[in-house]
Amino acid sequence: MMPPDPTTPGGALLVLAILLPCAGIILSFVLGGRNAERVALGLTPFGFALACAIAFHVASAGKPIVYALGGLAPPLGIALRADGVSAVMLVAAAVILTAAGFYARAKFATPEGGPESRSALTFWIMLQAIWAALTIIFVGGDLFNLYVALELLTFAAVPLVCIDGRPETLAAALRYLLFALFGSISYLLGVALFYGAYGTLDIPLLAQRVQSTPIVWLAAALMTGGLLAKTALFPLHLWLPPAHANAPAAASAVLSGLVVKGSFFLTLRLWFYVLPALSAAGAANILGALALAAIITGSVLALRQARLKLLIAYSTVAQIGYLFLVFPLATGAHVWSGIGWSAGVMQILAHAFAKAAMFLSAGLLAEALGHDQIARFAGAARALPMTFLTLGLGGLSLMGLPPSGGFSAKWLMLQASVASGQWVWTLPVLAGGLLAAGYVYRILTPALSEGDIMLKAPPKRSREAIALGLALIALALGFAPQGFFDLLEIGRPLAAGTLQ
Amino acid sequence: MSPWVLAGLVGAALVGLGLYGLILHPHPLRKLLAFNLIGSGVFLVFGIVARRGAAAGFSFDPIPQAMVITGIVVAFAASALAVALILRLHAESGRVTLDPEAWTKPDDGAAKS
Amino acid sequence: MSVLPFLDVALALLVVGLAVWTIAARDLFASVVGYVAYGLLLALVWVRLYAPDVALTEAAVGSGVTGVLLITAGKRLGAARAGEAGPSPGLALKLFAGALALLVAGALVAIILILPDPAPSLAPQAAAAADGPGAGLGNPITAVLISYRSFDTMLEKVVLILAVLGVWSVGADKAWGAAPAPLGRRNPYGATVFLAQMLAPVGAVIGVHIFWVGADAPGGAFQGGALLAAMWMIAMMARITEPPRVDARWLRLALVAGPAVFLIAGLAGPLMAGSFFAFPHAFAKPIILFIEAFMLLSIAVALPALVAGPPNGRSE
Amino acid sequence: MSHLSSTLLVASLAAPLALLAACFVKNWRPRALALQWLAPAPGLAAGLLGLTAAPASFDLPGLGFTLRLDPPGALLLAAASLLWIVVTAAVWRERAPDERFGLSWLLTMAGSLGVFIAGDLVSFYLVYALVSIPAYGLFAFSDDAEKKRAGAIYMAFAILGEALLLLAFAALAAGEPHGSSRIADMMAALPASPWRDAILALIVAGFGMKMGLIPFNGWMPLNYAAAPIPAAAVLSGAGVKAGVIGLIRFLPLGVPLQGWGEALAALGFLTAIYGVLLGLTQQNPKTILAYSSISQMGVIAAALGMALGAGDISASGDVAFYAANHLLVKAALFLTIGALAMRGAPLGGWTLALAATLALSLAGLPFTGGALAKLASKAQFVSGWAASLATLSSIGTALLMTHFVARLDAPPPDAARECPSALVRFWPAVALGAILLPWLFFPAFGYVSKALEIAKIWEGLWPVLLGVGLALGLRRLGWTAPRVPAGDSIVLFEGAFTRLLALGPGFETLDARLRQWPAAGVSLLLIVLALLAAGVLG
Repeated sequence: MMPPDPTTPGGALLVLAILLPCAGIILSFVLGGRNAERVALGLTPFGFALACAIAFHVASAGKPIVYALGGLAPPLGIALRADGVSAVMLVAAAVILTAAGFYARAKFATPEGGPESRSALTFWIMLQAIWAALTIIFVGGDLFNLYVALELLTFAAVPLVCIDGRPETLAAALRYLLFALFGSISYLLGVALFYGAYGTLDIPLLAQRVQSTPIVWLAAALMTGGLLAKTALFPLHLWLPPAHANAPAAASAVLSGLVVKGSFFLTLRLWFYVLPALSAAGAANILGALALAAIITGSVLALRQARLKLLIAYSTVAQIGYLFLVFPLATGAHVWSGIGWSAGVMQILAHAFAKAAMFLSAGLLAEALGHDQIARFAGAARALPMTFLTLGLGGLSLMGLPPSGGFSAKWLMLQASVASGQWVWTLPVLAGGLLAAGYVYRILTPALSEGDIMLKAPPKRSREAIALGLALIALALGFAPQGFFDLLEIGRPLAAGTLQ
Repeated sequence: MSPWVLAGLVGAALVGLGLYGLILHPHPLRKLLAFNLIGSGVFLVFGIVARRGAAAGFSFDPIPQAMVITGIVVAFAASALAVALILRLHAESGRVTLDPEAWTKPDDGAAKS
Repeated sequence: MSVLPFLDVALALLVVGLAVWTIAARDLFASVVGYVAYGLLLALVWVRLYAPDVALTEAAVGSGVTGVLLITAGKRLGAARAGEAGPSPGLALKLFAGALALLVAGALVAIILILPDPAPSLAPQAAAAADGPGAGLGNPITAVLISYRSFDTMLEKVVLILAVLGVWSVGADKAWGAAPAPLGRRNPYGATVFLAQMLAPVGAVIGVHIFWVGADAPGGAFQGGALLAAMWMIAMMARITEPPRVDARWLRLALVAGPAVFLIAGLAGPLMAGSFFAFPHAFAKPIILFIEAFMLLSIAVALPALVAGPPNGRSE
Repeated sequence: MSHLSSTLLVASLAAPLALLAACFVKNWRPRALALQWLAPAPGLAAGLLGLTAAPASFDLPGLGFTLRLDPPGALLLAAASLLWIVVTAAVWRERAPDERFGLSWLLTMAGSLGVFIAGDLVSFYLVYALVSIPAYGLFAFSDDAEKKRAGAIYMAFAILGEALLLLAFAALAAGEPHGSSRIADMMAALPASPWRDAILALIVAGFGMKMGLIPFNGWMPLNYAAAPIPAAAVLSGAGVKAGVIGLIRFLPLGVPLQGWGEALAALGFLTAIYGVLLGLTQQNPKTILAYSSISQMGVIAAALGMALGAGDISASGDVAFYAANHLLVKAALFLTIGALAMRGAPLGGWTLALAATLALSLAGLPFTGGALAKLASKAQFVSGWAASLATLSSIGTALLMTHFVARLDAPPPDAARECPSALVRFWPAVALGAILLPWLFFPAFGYVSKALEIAKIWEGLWPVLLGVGLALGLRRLGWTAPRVPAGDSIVLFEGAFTRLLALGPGFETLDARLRQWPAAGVSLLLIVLALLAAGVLG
């Protein structure tokens, strides 16, 4: 007896959203040369349109949209599901990837009739691969399928780290790859145990079946550990600063803004969608404690970096910590857990846009000045006002000053901490904001002081505009209307409303 | 003792050994070997799950077995990528260390472009 | 009581022993050799777990192709000087890490022993579906891979493309487009050449056979493709043929053939059978074989490409 | 709310923001910055209209923002708008400052006007951040080490204050049962909130930092000494009042809170006396004015503390009037430093008389606006000890202001250059305006005739006379106060901060250790085992 096909209207969009970048990869690889860039950039509007269409469908239906591949319902088949968070993440990823792509044209363009180059082909294909992998991660409904997507993401990200071929980037890429493999094998072992326990890997089916047994806890622990390794949550961040600081700017923006969010998203899926029925306060507090350590250590280390890109990379370590505060703040079915949930998603988005904008600006800065030593920035703000405006606006969001997405996230986090009586989590939120102010101040003050500066080449206005656009989105998130937060609630298990 | 229990013990032993090697061996190629050991241990767990799932005339549950096949191919691809990186790193620098301090150069961090 | 349990225990001890060797060997190369032997024995374990398809894959990919990859790498790295990769960790750390690894392994054993009984299984659903989407396939594994969970399989093929590109991308800029370094020595041993000349054609035939019977018996595109790949690699090691240039159009087409055909078939699903990645009952088997044929090609090309490594500007 | 006043209310925030938006177009930027003196005009009109109107709110559709105008806010809005118009027009008339300064000016102005009308938590926080943070750009972009130091310290306090307030506001929002974000609703729910004490502590500390209450007073003298005179005028006049309106808005004045009220009053009086004493040790007239501000903010905090203890909701109007008077007078005093420095001639005659009158207005000299302010604050200081302390602070202020006038002879070297020449020419008008304008506003809050009663005049006069006499006497005796570095206790904060910095290398070592592969691998296993244990045992 087969369960009925759960496909909903609009579900086909999910398949198309995945297959589009996959087709792009294949085409780029075969056609090669300049065509890889043409395909990659040419597909961006379609990818963006699909993401928007999915978001529209989810919002208008008020419930997740589903597609059962091959007409086979889970557990035998694989289902794709997009709920509110998926939809929002899809759109965010589409915007950032498109921005990174157009920004990167200056560096990875192949001249008309020129020979195919290693770095260009790699960049354009891996960019699309990241798009494909993230799309699957955001809408995948099967834990093994998500494993393949995670690997896809890693395989796309690693070559970007070492795309310029210097030995230190190769070492960074190797360290990243090996630790990510450590993480994925841990995840896969957890998947095996889930299958052994319940005979399915479909997320909603598992959610119905799981009980608090040692098998489930071991599986969850292994999967979480693996995902934390891939997300670089402190103290598993060994690979992140060198990898993100050494990659080309467009790649760093995608790696810091989106790629780490992929594995984080799966951590959310695991605890809030597979295991919502379990009382996971202990695990949530462990993750919260790691988050606290990440925020403090990452921010302090960011304060102490001499190079701008390393500073931004360490800031990512800290901001990843903020992401994990969602676990103690949104676990369970309370009125406040909805606030915590909104805070977590807002933090993902705000950091994605702000950090991408900052890395892109840092890239422009490094190209214009020939270095990214903060101590030698004197006078740079006058020479590159738009770039520093972007850095400042991105920094505004990181500090959590209004109006910005970062402010909204912190605001909601503080509310959830207070409402849940967990005042301890206000400490990292506030301390992190203060320290972030410190490192943003460290970037801007030397730049705003007087000094003569020789630009190697002024940055192109269009590239500056792309970075500024992302920073403005990070700011605009601060004005997100109630409807946006309602969208995030669509499909969230144990949403407070459904409990009462 | 049924065979799958034995396989389970082997699988767990492989995972344990691999973890030990992956954490402690400084050489990246040895780490990669250890990763593959863990991998085969994990695949054995899938194998046990498949074997225990024998039903409906099948002597195994085909789903986990199919996953293992996919997993083996992905693990191989990962190994190939890691080997390529190790060899290139060795060729470029003569070293293969993953020690983060070994790669911090006193340069000005000039972005190569 | 048959002798099998004793054989099982002996096999298990041997496998674990080789794993210990792989981890404990002082010399890098000895460790690599130990791992290759381990992979072969592991294939036997899979046979004992009633997993002939996995056994074939493990033997061909897990041991065979991985073995060539690792041995080549081990050789190229040469004798690793002690401490080259950094200092060996201290005793306290060793003990601590060992204890933690033991704890994890112990937890895993405990959990495996209490896996639920009767075990949950999708075998009944798979059997029921054999009349439907997986129509006409006697090998349930193939049905799962190409039909029920075809999406995983297609993604995995995309992963292979990315891995190939990733491997290529670590090459030098100026070498781009050229061929990878040859796999074998300049003057291959006579035995290698002889083996290649004898084995490769036979192996290739067997590979195609494994693929062809894979629809109904153990085997399929993976196993067949891996065998074909191995044969090509033997020929390359004997210098009968050389790795192709990375910008060769035929190579790129062959690499993407499998996923491309799969993707097109998946996209055509709504027209043929009302759903993406669904195949019409009547034609399921021929369509699946058609897809598999291209996957065979892609695997047979991708695995050697991964082993051969990035393009290398120098001729030797 | 009438159509006109709601339009004006929106316009008072929209006008500066529209100019800000225009600054994004490069070609429009110089024009937009030059026109910003007009931006506070709607605020002035709205404030004047709101002086006598009933409190009213206006929700901005779509954004979820609420604007609210009540007489205390209206008075401060009107006074601040006037100040911004005068100073801005004078500064830009002379010659356009560079764009960095101009943008900081515009942003600070927008925030400074916004705090008086923001009606919900989030928009209040937003405009509060605007009035605090961009002000950095008004004085700190410099190679001068002391200005850099002042900038860093200012920023540290501003951000720290923001953080405390953010937590307070989040707790307020979490405690509001109906999901409203209006400040008025929050205040209604606060007395019953389970986190009432924590919130009040955060509110007092957060706004106290802005007002320079001890022990957070150290940034203010450094800031005002570093800022050019026009910037010091608007910051000391309008900027600091963001803290005052913050306390007015966020203290639950309608409900008696005995312990809290007395604590705040004690803190306020302590600050008032402390400011006077430390001010006497200073030589730079700008720094003296800063300490006078600290002292005056202490008086305001004390008045609010008394009102909080008594549950007196009407105090907000009185306090706002006191603050508005200080707003005008303090700004005019800063301009006085510049104007007199530019004249160069030794102080004497009517110039001296005008400057002294202006200065003593702060001490409540009869017939000045200060007398009215004192009358307004009297209502709070009814009990014996509070009245005595208030009188003591008046004497102190007169003493300090006499010291200030005496030090006008030795202005800081840049004073003449910093002050726009238009202000020098119109200085007498400015000073007279600051002395007399409060008389125009006062009828909205009390009876002017009361200030003209003989008893009241004497009551106002004798502390001033005593203070001035004391100052002159001490001068005659040749007594000089010990020299205390500007910012007094700030060195302790700086020391603590330096010690905090010393922790940095420790973090670096920790990070380097944890980023070793074996450490990371072990951490991963530990995390897995911990999660397992938490699940199985928990």
